[in-house]
Amino acid sequence: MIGLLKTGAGFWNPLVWVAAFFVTALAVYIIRSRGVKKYRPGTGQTMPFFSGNRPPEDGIKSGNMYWGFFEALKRYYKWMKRLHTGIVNDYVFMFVLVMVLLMAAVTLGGLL
Amino acid sequence: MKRSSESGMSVIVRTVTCVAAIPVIIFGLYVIMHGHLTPGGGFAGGAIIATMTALFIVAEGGDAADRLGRGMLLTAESAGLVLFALLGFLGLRTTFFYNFLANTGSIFGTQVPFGPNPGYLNTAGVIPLMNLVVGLEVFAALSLVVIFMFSYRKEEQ
Amino acid sequence: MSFIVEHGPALAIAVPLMAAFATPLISRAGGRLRELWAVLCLAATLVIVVMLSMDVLSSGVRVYALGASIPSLTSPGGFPIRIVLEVDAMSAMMGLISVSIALLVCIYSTQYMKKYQGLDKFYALLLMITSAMLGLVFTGDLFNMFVFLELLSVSSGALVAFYMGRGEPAEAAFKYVIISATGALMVLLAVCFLYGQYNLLSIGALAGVMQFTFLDKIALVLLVSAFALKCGAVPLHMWVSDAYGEAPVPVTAVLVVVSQASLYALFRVSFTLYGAMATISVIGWAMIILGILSMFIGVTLAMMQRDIKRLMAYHAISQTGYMLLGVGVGLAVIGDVGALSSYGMTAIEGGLFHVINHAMYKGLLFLTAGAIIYRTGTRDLNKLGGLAHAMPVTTCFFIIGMLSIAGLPPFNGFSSKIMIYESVFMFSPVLSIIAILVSILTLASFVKVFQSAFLGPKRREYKDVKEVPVAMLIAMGILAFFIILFGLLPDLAVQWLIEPAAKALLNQLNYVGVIV
Amino acid sequence: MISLPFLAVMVIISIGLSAVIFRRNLVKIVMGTSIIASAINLFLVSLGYREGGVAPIFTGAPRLEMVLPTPQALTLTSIVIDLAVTAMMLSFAIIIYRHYGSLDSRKRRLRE
Repeated sequence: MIGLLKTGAGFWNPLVWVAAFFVTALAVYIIRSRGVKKYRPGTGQTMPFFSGNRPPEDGIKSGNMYWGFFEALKRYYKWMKRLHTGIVNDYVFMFVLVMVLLMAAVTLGGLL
Repeated sequence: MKRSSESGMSVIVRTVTCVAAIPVIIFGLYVIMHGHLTPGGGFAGGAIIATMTALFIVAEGGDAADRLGRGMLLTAESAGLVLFALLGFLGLRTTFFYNFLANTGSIFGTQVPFGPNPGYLNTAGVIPLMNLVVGLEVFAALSLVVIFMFSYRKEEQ
Repeated sequence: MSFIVEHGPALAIAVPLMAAFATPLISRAGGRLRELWAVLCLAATLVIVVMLSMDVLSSGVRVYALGASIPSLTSPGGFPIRIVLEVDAMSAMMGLISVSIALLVCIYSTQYMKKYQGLDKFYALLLMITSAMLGLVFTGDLFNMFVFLELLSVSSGALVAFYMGRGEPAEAAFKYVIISATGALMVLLAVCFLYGQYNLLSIGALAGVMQFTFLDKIALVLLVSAFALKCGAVPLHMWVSDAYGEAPVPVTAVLVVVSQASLYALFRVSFTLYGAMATISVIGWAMIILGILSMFIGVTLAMMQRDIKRLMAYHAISQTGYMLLGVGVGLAVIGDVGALSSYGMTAIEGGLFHVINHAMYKGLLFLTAGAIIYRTGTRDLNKLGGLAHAMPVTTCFFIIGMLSIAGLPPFNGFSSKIMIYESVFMFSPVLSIIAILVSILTLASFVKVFQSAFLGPKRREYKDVKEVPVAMLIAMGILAFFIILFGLLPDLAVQWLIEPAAKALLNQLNYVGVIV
Repeated sequence: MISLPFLAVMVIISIGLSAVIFRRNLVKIVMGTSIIASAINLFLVSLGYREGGVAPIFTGAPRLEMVLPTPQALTLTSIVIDLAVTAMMLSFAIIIYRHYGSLDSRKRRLRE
């Protein structure tokens, strides 16, 4: 069968998926066309929903997004910023460190 | 201090540079041409000749870097590289980089006699030709490196 | 026809190299001619590589001894002394992807780079990168690998610093070249260790006589860490964001493939050269750990970026993690025949399939980022907005790339990711869950890019923005077409390209047998 | 296997690596990579050396013992590559100095 990809545990067939997608899209379209007809552009109905307030004038900036995510992982990001110094010496130091760790791993792996 | 960087060094240094130029270039050419017989070759010889460019700029001052013909050097660099690759392509009838001139009797094509010898120049096929074009390329490229580095220094002042 | 196939390995390297050397001379005759020359030479290289790959896939490994009296004479007098090029299915796959991306990028840059000075050097270096990539993936000789690695870092380092008007590109290039030089010197040191013991340089011959002494293990560590450095695995990734972020956009798209070529070298060394070592699974585990770290740290750092190119650079790191994870799982179980046949093989295939897919969708995403920069002149996501009104086609291409990198069906990213997920799940469920989580975070961060660059009302400062020129659209369109094609027919790609490549990696004796 | 040249090579490589990791001046970092390259070249040449061997260019050699030619070819190649890389790194250092007026690697600009 064309498009059938065996993945060891199961399979994946994009063509079947596309067919299913179109069937679902058709169903969605039918359900949507039976919906309420009171939609009017230009009124409050088309305003973006923004926590009950008017959205800011020039749109939402990318810096505003995922605030909660960054707030929750604040300590992780602080640590990451400390590691990423941008100094070329540290880059080479990391390289030497990885070499040493890998050497230790390979030597220990040989003993076990 | 300012004098040495702008308008070059003293008359003695400049004269000696001019005198030294001839033996240095001849020695460089010797190293290039004998690349297949003695240690050295295209890279070493080209670098020796390019030393002369650096010496010239140091002696004559930063302005001299602008007086050297960059366009010609750029052409020489590319031409050397293209000729080198072309020599590789010419061997394609058998394999890439095949030494198609060796032992054919034509130019650089004499067979090397067995045993110790004083070194026959007319041997080794395409290798001397490659040394020649590589020498041209290395001379031009290293001269350009020196020239461009000097011109940076000048703009900064 | 048979002439080209017979001399294919050498021609594929020599044609772009020759073209690179001739570019400064040809550009004297005019800019248009130079661009035509570069595109035509890359197209010719692509034709050569395609013909060579078809031959390799149908009739097995092809060797080429440079300067020999017949191309297949690799060991005159029974001693493998010649410089040998060796192309198996894995090399052919990597060669195909490198040349195709280079060609598309060249078409793209005929428009994108038009307004800059010094284009003869740009095209010469682009061709030289292509040649060096092909050399790296086609070579059968460890020292040659070092030479091509250095050629690669010199030529791409020079291109990273192409914008000389500012200081940041030079700084990024300085870091890149220092890092690459140190890594390549470690490769050379490893080559010294191996040569000192066996007096051999050819990979195939070395693999045949390898004793796995302590010095060999040091050499393995040096090689693996140097190639991991070059492919940008965390914690050796810091140069990636600098170099990718500051390079011109077409160069960035090529740099992605350059990292893939180093990834190839990593796989080649650990599978073909050291595949018979008893403790090779340690390296497999090291790859898994590097992969997991790359995936997670790459994507979390990408989420906080404001510069669109740095963001995509961190995603490149994160996607490299998937390939390392997939192939690492295969390498970790290489001694266990049952595990290898039940999921190890699929994991390797998934990792290699992801290499191809990554090159395509990452190339597309960088090119769309280039389209944004070309029209608006800024890389800052906070300043962008509302571009979908003016650039609908670019927006479509961006959506395709975004869905593909996030692993949403039916695009190609999903096909390779599901192979990785399912096979890694049988190895260790936790790793698979992390991989799925990283996919979600990838989607989240690209939604952020999409929202802030394309959605929203039309901005006043971008009212003159138009769709990008045709040459750029063609390059992006071809990539988008192949993304959808590989997404809809993944089985054909796996059957014709990936499975032979994975088998070539695993079947060490095939590679060795041709040399000795 | 372990003899004086090899120990010397390892010491020189460590000196070069420590220069790359701990020196702040960009030119000194470049010097560090050059030192590593020279050490590896020394390693290659000492690998090919055979006690009492003759140069490998004779057709009717007085003795059969010859110095290995391959490492010398490798050394030449690696010297050429090192020259190109060093010239390039120094050019970048020049550009950085022109733009920032400093060669300190810790006065960093790119980070995170």
